[in-house]
Amino acid sequence: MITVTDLRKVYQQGDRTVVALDGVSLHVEAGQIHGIIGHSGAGKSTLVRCLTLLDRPTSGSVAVNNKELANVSDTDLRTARRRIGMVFQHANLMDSRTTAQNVAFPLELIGTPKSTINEKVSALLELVGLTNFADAYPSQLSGGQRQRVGIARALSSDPDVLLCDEPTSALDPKTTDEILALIKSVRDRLNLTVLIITHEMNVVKQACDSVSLLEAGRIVEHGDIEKVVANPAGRLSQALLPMPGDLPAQLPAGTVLDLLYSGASAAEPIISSISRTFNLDVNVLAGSVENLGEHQFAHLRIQLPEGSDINAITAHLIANGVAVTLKEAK
Amino acid sequence: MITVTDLRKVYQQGDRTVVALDGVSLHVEAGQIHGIIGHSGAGKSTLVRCLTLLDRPTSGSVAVNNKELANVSDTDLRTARRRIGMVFQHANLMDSRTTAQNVAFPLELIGTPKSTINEKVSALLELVGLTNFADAYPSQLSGGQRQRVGIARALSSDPDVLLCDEPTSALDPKTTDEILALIKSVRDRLNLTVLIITHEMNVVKQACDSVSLLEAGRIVEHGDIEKVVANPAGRLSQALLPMPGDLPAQLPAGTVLDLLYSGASAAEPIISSISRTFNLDVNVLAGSVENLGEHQFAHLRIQLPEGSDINAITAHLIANGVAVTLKEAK
Amino acid sequence: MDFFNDLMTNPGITKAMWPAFLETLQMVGISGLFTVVVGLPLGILLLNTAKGGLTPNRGLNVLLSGIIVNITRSIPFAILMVSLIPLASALVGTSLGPIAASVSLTIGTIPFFARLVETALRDVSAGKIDAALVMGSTRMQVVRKVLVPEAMPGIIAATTTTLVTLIGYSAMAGLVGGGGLGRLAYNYGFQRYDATIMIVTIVIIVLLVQIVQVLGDWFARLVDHR
Amino acid sequence: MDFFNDLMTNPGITKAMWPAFLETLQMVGISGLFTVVVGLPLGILLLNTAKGGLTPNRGLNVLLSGIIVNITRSIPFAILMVSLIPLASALVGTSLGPIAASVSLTIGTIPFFARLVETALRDVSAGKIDAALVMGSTRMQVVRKVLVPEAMPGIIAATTTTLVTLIGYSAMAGLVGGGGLGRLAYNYGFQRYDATIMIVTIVIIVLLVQIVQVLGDWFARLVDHR
Amino acid sequence: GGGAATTPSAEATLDPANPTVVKVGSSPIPQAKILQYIDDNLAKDAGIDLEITEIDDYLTPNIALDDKTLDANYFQTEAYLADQVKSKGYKFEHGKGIHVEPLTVFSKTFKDIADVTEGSVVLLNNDPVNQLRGLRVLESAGLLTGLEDTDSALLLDGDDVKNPKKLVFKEVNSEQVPKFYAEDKTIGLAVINGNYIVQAKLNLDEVVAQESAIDNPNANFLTWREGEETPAIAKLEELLHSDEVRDYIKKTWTDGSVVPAF
Ligand SMILES: Nc1ncnc2c1ncn2[C@@H]1O[C@H](COP(=O)(O)OP(=O)(O)OP(=O)(O)O)[C@@H](O)[C@H]1O
Ligand SMILES: Nc1ncnc2c1ncn2[C@@H]1O[C@H](COP(=O)(O)OP(=O)(O)OP(=O)(O)O)[C@@H](O)[C@H]1O
Ligand SMILES: [Mg+2]
Ligand SMILES: [Mg+2]
Repeated sequence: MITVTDLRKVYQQGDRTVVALDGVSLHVEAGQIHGIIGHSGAGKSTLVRCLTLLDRPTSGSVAVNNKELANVSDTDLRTARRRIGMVFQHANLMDSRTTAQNVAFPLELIGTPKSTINEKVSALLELVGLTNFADAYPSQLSGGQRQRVGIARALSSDPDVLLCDEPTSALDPKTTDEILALIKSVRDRLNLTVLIITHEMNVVKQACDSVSLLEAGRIVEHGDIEKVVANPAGRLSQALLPMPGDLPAQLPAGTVLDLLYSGASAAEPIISSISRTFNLDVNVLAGSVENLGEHQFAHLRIQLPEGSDINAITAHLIANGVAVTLKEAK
Repeated sequence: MITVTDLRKVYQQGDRTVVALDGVSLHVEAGQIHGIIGHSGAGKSTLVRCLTLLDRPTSGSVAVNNKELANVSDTDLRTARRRIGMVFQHANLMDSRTTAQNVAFPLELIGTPKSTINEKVSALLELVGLTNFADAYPSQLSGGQRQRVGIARALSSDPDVLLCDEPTSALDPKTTDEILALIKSVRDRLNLTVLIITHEMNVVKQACDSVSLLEAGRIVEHGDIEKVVANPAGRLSQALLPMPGDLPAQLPAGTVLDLLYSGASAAEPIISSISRTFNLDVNVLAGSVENLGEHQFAHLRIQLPEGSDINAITAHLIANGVAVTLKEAK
Repeated sequence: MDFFNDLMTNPGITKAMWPAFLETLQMVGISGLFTVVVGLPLGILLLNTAKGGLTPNRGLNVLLSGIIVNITRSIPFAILMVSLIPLASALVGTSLGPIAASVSLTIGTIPFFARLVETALRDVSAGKIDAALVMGSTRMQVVRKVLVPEAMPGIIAATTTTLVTLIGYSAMAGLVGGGGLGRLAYNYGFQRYDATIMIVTIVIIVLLVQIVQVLGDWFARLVDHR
Repeated sequence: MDFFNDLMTNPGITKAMWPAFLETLQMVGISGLFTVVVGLPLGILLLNTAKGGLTPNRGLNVLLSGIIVNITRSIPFAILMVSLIPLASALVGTSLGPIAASVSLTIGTIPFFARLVETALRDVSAGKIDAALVMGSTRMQVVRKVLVPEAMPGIIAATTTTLVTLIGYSAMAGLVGGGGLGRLAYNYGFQRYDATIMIVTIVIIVLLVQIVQVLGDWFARLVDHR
Repeated sequence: GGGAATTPSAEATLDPANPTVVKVGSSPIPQAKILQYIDDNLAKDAGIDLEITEIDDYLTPNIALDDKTLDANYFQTEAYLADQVKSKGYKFEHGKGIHVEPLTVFSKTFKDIADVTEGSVVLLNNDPVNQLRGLRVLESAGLLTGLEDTDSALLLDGDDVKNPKKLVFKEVNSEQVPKFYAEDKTIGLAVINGNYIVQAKLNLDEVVAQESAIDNPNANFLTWREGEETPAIAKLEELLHSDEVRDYIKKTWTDGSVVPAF
């Protein structure tokens, strides 16, 4: 469980003050995977540096399992940091160390006995599926394998929170899937709280239970994936389930509606239901139907024939849990 | 118009022979934008180097407007190259030259008079919308602006063919759209033949009239976008119009079909038509509807209720120009 | 105070320092000029005759890079200098003084500078060269319009480093008949235990080095549009 | 032939070359050792006291980097060497021969080596240091377990360059009372017009430089897992 | 000041069967050759064993003596030692003069010293004492006038009174003077230390002037640290002034570049 309360970070640049984090609050339950998404300059890197205490926050607190991290004394800082395991975009492995030695690094720092280290490293390499690569150097590993080593290393200090900073931005789509699956399986096994900082919508779609949108140092939207996607006016919904393409230039006459429906209702035959209930032809102009987490979502742009009873149809749709937006009426 | 005939390129690496291009033939009409897509190692870079004559092909020919390029004498090589303007992934501008000086580069090479250069450069900068940046250095430009300079430079020698090597791979999505729009508008104005080498499906979807799939030095699939997408068994169709996500774990009982329909028929209410014709509820499990070039395409996974007359429905769909694939029957 | 009094009256300073300083500038100037004039084309050749260069030529490259540049760079300058004294005599008619010293200085720094130039040119991305070739450049045009202008910040940095090295070498030349501040420091500072001359010479040389470095850095930044 | 006959009989070669060679090795070895022992921590301090380092300390950094290292590097080795002869005498009780020369050689190369070490350490990506800090490393652990091991190929390359420089400097030391091949080349090759000794000395030094370079490169590759 | 006197007790400590080592630094020629002659022919019977270090320059022998690298050195003259003692505060004492190497002026350009033209280049030693000696030779030859003991090449440059012929002075290490003289045709006169004449194979026909050997204050002597004239050093000092050594010098340097001073 991680709780961030009113985190502020102000940088002084000459006589200019940059407010990089402007009161960020966040609560993620144990076992949850939370995505933090934001554009360049939103404050993502600053948030990471404050969460890992590489930079001290200007004010506010960071707590893991109700134990405060940010406001501990300088001497306790190093112990405090061990509550958060961190995975980096470029893995940041030590090139002079083998896979096993990299994973052993955090244990060496606190003088763990050799035999304990060996046991623990073996277990972690097994967990991330790299037992056969224990003696390989990072340069001999693929990007995905390096990221696995980074995950094993982050886990070796038994953290309560796993903080992943753009963990897949340097990977190809196939490897991205593998790494996200690994993070999810690690979360399941160890009941870790996971924070993923990213700018890729796909990562949020594939791996996160909940998501926050960071903008100019503030969280402007947040919530469970199902909830944020279901809000058609929300920025996250538009980003996660966009409408593909533009309206075709020449349309047959009729009214155009955007439908967003999710959860159980998505599996229900909405189009068929309108067609049969109102006895008319529903034309799908654009849109997509997909599964996010445990839920199915549909975002469709439909066209109704001229003369349809738009009000009745809309009422029917809303009654069936569909969010309706009128795009064009003729 | 560009015609590539049976192009082969064999590299000798020690005592190992690598056949990088194994008989590539290609014909692109004037004014067409043709995409060449392929995985790493497929031979894309080799093809570019052979088309630009940076490497001499082992055999085969390259002709622009029926004028042979590949088999000219060494002395004519430099003139031959001027028939193909090239745009690079990283623009490859000269950092020591301003925008205007970069665009002037090809003209300087052949000793064009100063006044002619100035005129031509102004016109080209206007074409790519960079008139205000004539005196800026590349380091002062954004990635998209640099790419625009690269396009202007490639056009300054009045080529017949514009060869773009991963022109947008280094750009963000918004800038990618702008650059592709620019390439399309340039093609429209100058009636250029454009070849785009890429590994991004989006580029093909957005900009190309036709596409070739390069694999292990051979073209394994090619054709107009509408044709290749309309073939549900084709690799390009699966890549360009993929089915989002997997089947949900728990499905209501019934038969699952994948439908692919395109062109005029996509604008027709297929789902409604089945619902009403056969009086049943059609459930859309996943899929998308989008516009590629001038055409609309739909790739949908639908579920029919238990006991539906699958044969009749399939026949109905095929009669309406829909390609049907049976995924799961219960 | 004694030291400051000495500063004003010591003939080694009031009379000899300025001519010695000018001699040092002369040595560094002459040999710097010739080093650049010969070393720049040599650096270009080192790059372009190498594998993957514009005009690969294994034989010439082995000769230039492996033999001439590598071996000359391995010979300590002190030894190179004394063994080149007869050459200086033959070339410029004397083996004493700044002009004669410039001969060994030039020969000693050409390979060093050429190697730095080669490194600077190597930093010009292959993509730019490809772009120039695709646009129909001749090899000479690639060198003149791409390689050299694009590597200019690096070439200027190389020149700065070479000038600083030349200042150091010119001081050494003072030990064996060369002129300049090195000669003054050795013949009057060291031989006559004149600490004032020693200190003033060192201060002037350190300042000279710093000025060359600052000017060089400034100039390199000026032409650097990367 | 005359030259080959001379090779076999010239006492400057048959008798003096081997001891001179050993003296050169001794000078380079001793000063190389002390340069690394002092220069490595100095290089680490240069990096870590700088802005953005692990323990930024503007005052100490200006002192170490701006004053000590920059100024010492600007003093030509020839001048540094002659002005350090009294120090050598005070430190090692002699001012003659290889041990005494090692004093000025060490002082002359420490700043050079420290700067190279600083550059090598600077190449260790900030990400690795962040990773180590996030995992709870002390600053000392960052230095010992990250900076130095990760920069090891660069540090070895710096050591190689320093040894090659030392060979060159040691030859110069031969001109003012230092021993080794430089003295032999100067006293016999130069002063007594003995071309055979000159050529043999140059060949030996060039070979020595090449061997040091090849071994250094090989060793750097060996520890380079990047 | 030391003398050649030896005490009976000193004699007693020197044992030919177990000779006492004396570390002596000297210039290669003639000093090292003279020392080598003693080591080869006289030392053994006297109970000493010389360890000779050849040093080419004129600074290190005194530094090395001072820091006890050496027990004695044999290369310098009274004036040079005085200058060194004054500037560096050495506490040394020395023996009697052994030999003189008269400074010799060579010229390839001029047959006679009287022919020297205005503005000629003169190559000189760069160490202060030998430079002054050289300037004195030029003074005796009538090229310079009114020299003082503080004069140097630097001060004479542009001094139209003391240097009426506007001679241009170039200064290098003593061992380099013959080298540059041989190679550089721009040099009018070169003032060369006698000990280099043989080594550098100089042509005696080119001699245009020479320092007088009679009453020459520039005799070389043995120098040791004050109060440390050990029996072995005393014995060496004695042997250096033996008849055998006088004969050896006369027979070896027949061209007069080295002459005995006793
Ligand atoms: N050390 C610093 N000093 C001054 N300003 C800073 C500093 N670090 C970050 N900032 C400023 O804080 C704001 C947030 O920056 P931050 O790097 O956290 O953004 P980001 O979301 O990580 O962006 P990106 O995706 O580009 O990495 C920016 O305006 C940035 O300029
Ligand atoms: N100069 C060369 N010498 C030997 N083999 C080469 C050479 N250039 C390319 N090849 C080989 O030719 C094949 C095609 O390579 P090419 O670089 O054209 O692929 P690509 O499609 O551009 O891949 P990528 O997307 O990774 O750039 C590969 O097997 C490659 O190893
Ligand atoms: Mg960031
Ligand atoms: Mg490629």
